[in-house]
Amino acid sequence: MKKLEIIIEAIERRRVCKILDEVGVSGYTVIDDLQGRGKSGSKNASDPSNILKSSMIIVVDEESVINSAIDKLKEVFKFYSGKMFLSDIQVID
Amino acid sequence: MKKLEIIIEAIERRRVCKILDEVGVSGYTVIDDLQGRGKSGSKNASDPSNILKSSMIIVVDEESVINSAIDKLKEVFKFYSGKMFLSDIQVID
Amino acid sequence: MKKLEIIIEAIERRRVCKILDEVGVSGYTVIDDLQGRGKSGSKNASDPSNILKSSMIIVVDEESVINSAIDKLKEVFKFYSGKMFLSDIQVID
Amino acid sequence: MEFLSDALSNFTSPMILFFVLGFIATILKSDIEIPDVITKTLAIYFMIAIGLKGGFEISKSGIDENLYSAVFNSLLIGFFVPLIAFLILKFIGRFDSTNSGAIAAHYGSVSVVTFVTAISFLNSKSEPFSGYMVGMMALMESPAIFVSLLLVRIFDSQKIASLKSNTVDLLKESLFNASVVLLFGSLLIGLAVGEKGISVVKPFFIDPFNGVLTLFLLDMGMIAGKRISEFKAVGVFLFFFALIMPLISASLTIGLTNLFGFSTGDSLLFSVLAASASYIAAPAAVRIALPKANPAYYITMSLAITFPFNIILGIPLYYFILNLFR
Amino acid sequence: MEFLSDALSNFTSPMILFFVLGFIATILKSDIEIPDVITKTLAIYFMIAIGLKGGFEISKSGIDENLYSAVFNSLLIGFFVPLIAFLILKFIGRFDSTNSGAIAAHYGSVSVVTFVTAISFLNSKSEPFSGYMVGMMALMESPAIFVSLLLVRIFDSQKIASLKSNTVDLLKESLFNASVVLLFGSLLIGLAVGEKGISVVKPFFIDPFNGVLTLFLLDMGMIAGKRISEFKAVGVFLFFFALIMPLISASLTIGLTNLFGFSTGDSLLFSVLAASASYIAAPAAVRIALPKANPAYYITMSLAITFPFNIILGIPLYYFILNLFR
Amino acid sequence: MEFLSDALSNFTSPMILFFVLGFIATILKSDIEIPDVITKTLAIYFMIAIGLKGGFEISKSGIDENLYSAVFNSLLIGFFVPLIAFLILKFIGRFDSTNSGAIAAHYGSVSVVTFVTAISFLNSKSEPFSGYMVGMMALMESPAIFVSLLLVRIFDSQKIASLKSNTVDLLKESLFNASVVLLFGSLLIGLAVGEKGISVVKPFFIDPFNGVLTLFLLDMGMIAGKRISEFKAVGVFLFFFALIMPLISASLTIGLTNLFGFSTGDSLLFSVLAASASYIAAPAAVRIALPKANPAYYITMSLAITFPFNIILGIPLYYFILNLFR
Ligand SMILES: Nc1ncnc2c1ncn2[C@@H]1O[C@H](COP(=O)(O)O)[C@@H](O)[C@H]1O
Ligand SMILES: Nc1ncnc2c1ncn2[C@@H]1O[C@H](COP(=O)(O)O)[C@@H](O)[C@H]1O
Ligand SMILES: Nc1ncnc2c1ncn2[C@@H]1O[C@H](COP(=O)(O)O)[C@@H](O)[C@H]1O
Ligand code: NA
Ligand code: NA
Ligand code: NA
Repeated sequence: MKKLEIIIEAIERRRVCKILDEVGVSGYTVIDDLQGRGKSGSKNASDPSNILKSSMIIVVDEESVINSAIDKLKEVFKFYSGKMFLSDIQVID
Repeated sequence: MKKLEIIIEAIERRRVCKILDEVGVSGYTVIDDLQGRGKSGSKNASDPSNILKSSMIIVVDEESVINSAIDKLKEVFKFYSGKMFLSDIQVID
Repeated sequence: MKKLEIIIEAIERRRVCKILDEVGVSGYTVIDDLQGRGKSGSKNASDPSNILKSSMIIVVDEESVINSAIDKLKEVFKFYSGKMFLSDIQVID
Repeated sequence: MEFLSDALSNFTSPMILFFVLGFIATILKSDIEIPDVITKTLAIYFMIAIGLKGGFEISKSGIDENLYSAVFNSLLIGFFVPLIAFLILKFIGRFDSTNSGAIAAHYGSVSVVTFVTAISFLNSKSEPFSGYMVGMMALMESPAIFVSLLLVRIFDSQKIASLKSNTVDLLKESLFNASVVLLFGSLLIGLAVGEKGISVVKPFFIDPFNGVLTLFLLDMGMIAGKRISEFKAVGVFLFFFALIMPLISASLTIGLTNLFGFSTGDSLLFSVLAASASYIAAPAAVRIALPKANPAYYITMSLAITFPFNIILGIPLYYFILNLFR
Repeated sequence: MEFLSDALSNFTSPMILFFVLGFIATILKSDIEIPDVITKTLAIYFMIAIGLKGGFEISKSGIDENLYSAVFNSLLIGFFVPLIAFLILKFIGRFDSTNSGAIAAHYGSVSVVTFVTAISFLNSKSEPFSGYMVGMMALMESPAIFVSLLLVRIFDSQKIASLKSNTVDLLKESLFNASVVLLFGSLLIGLAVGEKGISVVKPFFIDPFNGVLTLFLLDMGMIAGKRISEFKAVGVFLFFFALIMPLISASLTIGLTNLFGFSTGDSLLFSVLAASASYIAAPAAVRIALPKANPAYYITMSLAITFPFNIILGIPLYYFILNLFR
Repeated sequence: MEFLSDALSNFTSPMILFFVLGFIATILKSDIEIPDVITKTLAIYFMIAIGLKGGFEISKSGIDENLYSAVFNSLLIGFFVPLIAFLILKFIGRFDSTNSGAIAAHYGSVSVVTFVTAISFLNSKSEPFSGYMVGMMALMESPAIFVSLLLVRIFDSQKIASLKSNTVDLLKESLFNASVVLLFGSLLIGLAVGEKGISVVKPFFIDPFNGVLTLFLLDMGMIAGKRISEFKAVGVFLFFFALIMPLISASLTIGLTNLFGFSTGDSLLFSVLAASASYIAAPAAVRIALPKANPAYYITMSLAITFPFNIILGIPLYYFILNLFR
């Protein structure tokens, strides 16, 4: 199984989840209120309009599902700052 | 070394930590107030009784320790929604 | 690419980020308000002076960069409780 | 007709109107987000405020023999309401024991905010009530939950599936449940500090009370609104159960309070406590004791159906019925 | 000179002084952290408070024909301010259409807290104003944003790069935008509940209002201070634009309000709305509609330059100019 | 005996009683959770409130020559208290220099909430005190920390192990420490705005003050209660040190204040400042400057032993002793 960690601007978190639902991933976990720094400068939580925060969405699923998710998500990253990280993982059940 | 990521309903977080202490893992890290979606439907933070949130507990330890933790934890997952993810990791010291 | 997960006392989070900036990592993500337990006892969020919380800093970069970051960071861990975990990861772009 | 005018006057109460606003706002997808931590803190604020006020009232009125009948009455309600709910759900609704018990626990237990809303309703009618009623609420929070668990044990062919440790933990927890401790603690403090002590906290815990309630109900409206999406999961039977059960509990209670001869104010509060469904204490307890029960049922019912019904129509309705008997 | 004395008297207003304190504190790196959730909640508090108050005023004064001219005036401002801003930015500042439109949207839209500060300025001068002005603010939040997006579409050779779905979402969202719903909702509730209802929430939503504003402005001062580091990114032109644009918008508005013959109070509020730059609604909308625009520009300008300028110098200045014409 | 009656009357103060309630609640494992962000915000609220009030008092009374002796007195306390603490810990307690210094820093520095509680104690006795005492508290926060670090440097054979940059950062930080800036800032603002300005914020920062303190002490009680588990780690010597050190500091201070001839109110506040142990500024500073010191010691001692002792018994006790000399 593959684990995809998506870091995206808070404001686009909803869209990312919507895309994941459409792709039909088996589930995901969201961590909000992240800070950070990247090439687009630093993101810190003190901004009333909330556009300077990030969220992390973690998805674990079969490689095929993850790949189709990645394709759909790339569109979002054309416009919004964030990152996608992929790694191997094993699901216990 | 192995890294076990446990996602569990907030309400059962304490029990999971208790189990990990009993198993005698060398330590763990807890992230609270997670949202997400899984087969049991979506978890979102706005619920006064706090039963619709999840927490993530991260444990890094030797494979053997992790495995005995997993065994003990399976009992919890019989009753509560959540996931356990296992991956390889290296500890720096 | 390598992923470095740094868990450090909240109070030293700023210094860790400063070091990462100096090393010149391409970016990092910060998760605040972590709780946990380790050899130095348990960290829980209810402490007015905020010295009993941890933060996690996630860095993804080339092995070489990560290694030089680790060297620089070791100094911090001589004095403060925390952990560094290293794993393989793939960056999507 | 008095009830109508009350029900309508209810709609010139800012609290109710902000609840409605919150509800509508969510349906319009306009996310006015009141952070969780604020909701939690406001809930604590209310328990302290009503506890202090109640204790202070007692310190003035003194404890009359009514107290004992009040305690007795609370226990009766705490026993019969969940029992009736359970039987309806299991034998009319044909739900399995676990879900029947889970839901019964919620309707047997009480909702602090519904109680608080009833208090501000009584104040607006300058209808007096006893200070110890706060104690009664604290008293009624847990018993019904245990009655329900007992019913599940009795009716469930195979013993309830749950983690061993749990039921023990549960007893401990619900005995010293956060709200129970906070309510009784504040009640005792209100009793102890007297006039002078109360005057010291009045500008924070008493004067702004209704305003804070307004903000809180805005949030409750949004929380309730968010759960509408779950209505399908709940189904027709449970939907109507969530509307009719409060009427049953209230009628039963109005009967009891007439027997005991409580004041109109106290009787209304008893009826509201009986009619209200818990959405904090009970869900937490039930999730632990009956993990196999479906949370979508009980949370949606108590938060999104019974709570709105009670604060908008229930309270004036019970008040109206009560007055028919006087 | 009256303006000077006003500007100075502004410096004996605790709100302004705490804003300055917050600003200084951040520069001194002394991190007094007011948690985000508190800022969010206070913003909600203000919208409810001014909504209720405004609605209540209307219920007393009744709706006069002025209302229609007020609405018309709001729309004029909502159209011309972003247009002027856009043209200056694109043809004098030589910025690309996307960034020009993004910034124009901010200056066309409004800042709730600047408005709130102006209200407490008027109260301190016991200068009356109409209850419906709160409605005007709610009205002026979104149109300018759409005008700006339109301008980008018109001037941008290739259609704006953005995710298809977005502009549709945007229309929905901004129509039932959190603050719009909250402001209009509170306004209506204030209208409905009347004297009695207001008195019920007064100790929470009206009496502590200025004190809460003080705390909030301390926070705003820190937030503004934190963005100074971005000044280099903003550059000289935009820096001065952020100071001069409010003057242009205010002058234009003072002209309009004289034509329409609004009261001094209403005219000041209109000028402040025109001069203020949004830092909540607009950034969120623009980030979605014009992702290619640089947030460092518009957030820094509205938060760290225009907002401080307006609350410290702008308000008394516009008030002074207004009075020259009376 | 007056002290007893005071100590007892202390137990009819809602603040103290809620502290006790919080403490008990935690021991009963009933987790009434007041979110962290609320605690942080309330701490800021208190510093603004007492700062404003203090500054306003000064603006009325004017600055008398006493101010200079007050500053001098503060510095004396800030020097001798940590010195005495350090010597006791190192030579009687036989602790290493690092831990001795770390703990000394806490007892030398001050606790804002203990000070605030003393103020409401004085108010309840309608005992006057000088506005500049708030300034003295701000003044006393940092020096003792540096005295302690100096002592460690002197007594530590090998230079203190810590990250180089740290001590420099520390000086900067503690000079413009959040609370120092906030307290002095509010003090100056209180001075500047005068009667009119204060009246504007009174309903938020002054009237509800005691009520807010009640809520805050409930939380402090729970925080203190949670640390009991660490008592074993602390050990017998440090446990008693945490009870006796405040008495030593208070006695020393009562002596000094008699020499300087301060009013009863001011003398009590000085004694309370001397006797109180910091649990916000000092732990943060010490964790940075003396990372090798054991946090379980100093946090548990100041939060769970000295703080409760001071607010429950200490304040009335020092007040009683003070009055013996008048
Ligand atoms: N190399 C990295 N490692 C971890 N997180 C990163 C990295 N680069 C970017 N991020 C995260 O992604 C967000 C946006 O990155 P960017 O689009 O490069 O500005 C940052 O605020 C970080 O939270
Ligand atoms: N495939 C997945 N990837 C990441 N997180 C998941 C996944 N499935 C479930 N989760 C998390 O586990 C929680 C409970 O899942 P479930 O028990 O399937 O309802 C969800 O709310 C998610 O936070
Ligand atoms: N084995 C572990 N797995 C995951 N997190 C750990 C582990 N050990 C320590 N931690 C985290 O690191 C923090 C400090 O650890 P320590 O320095 O061992 O006290 C703890 O509070 C945990 O959050
Ligand atoms: Na009930
Ligand atoms: Na504007
Ligand atoms: Na001290």
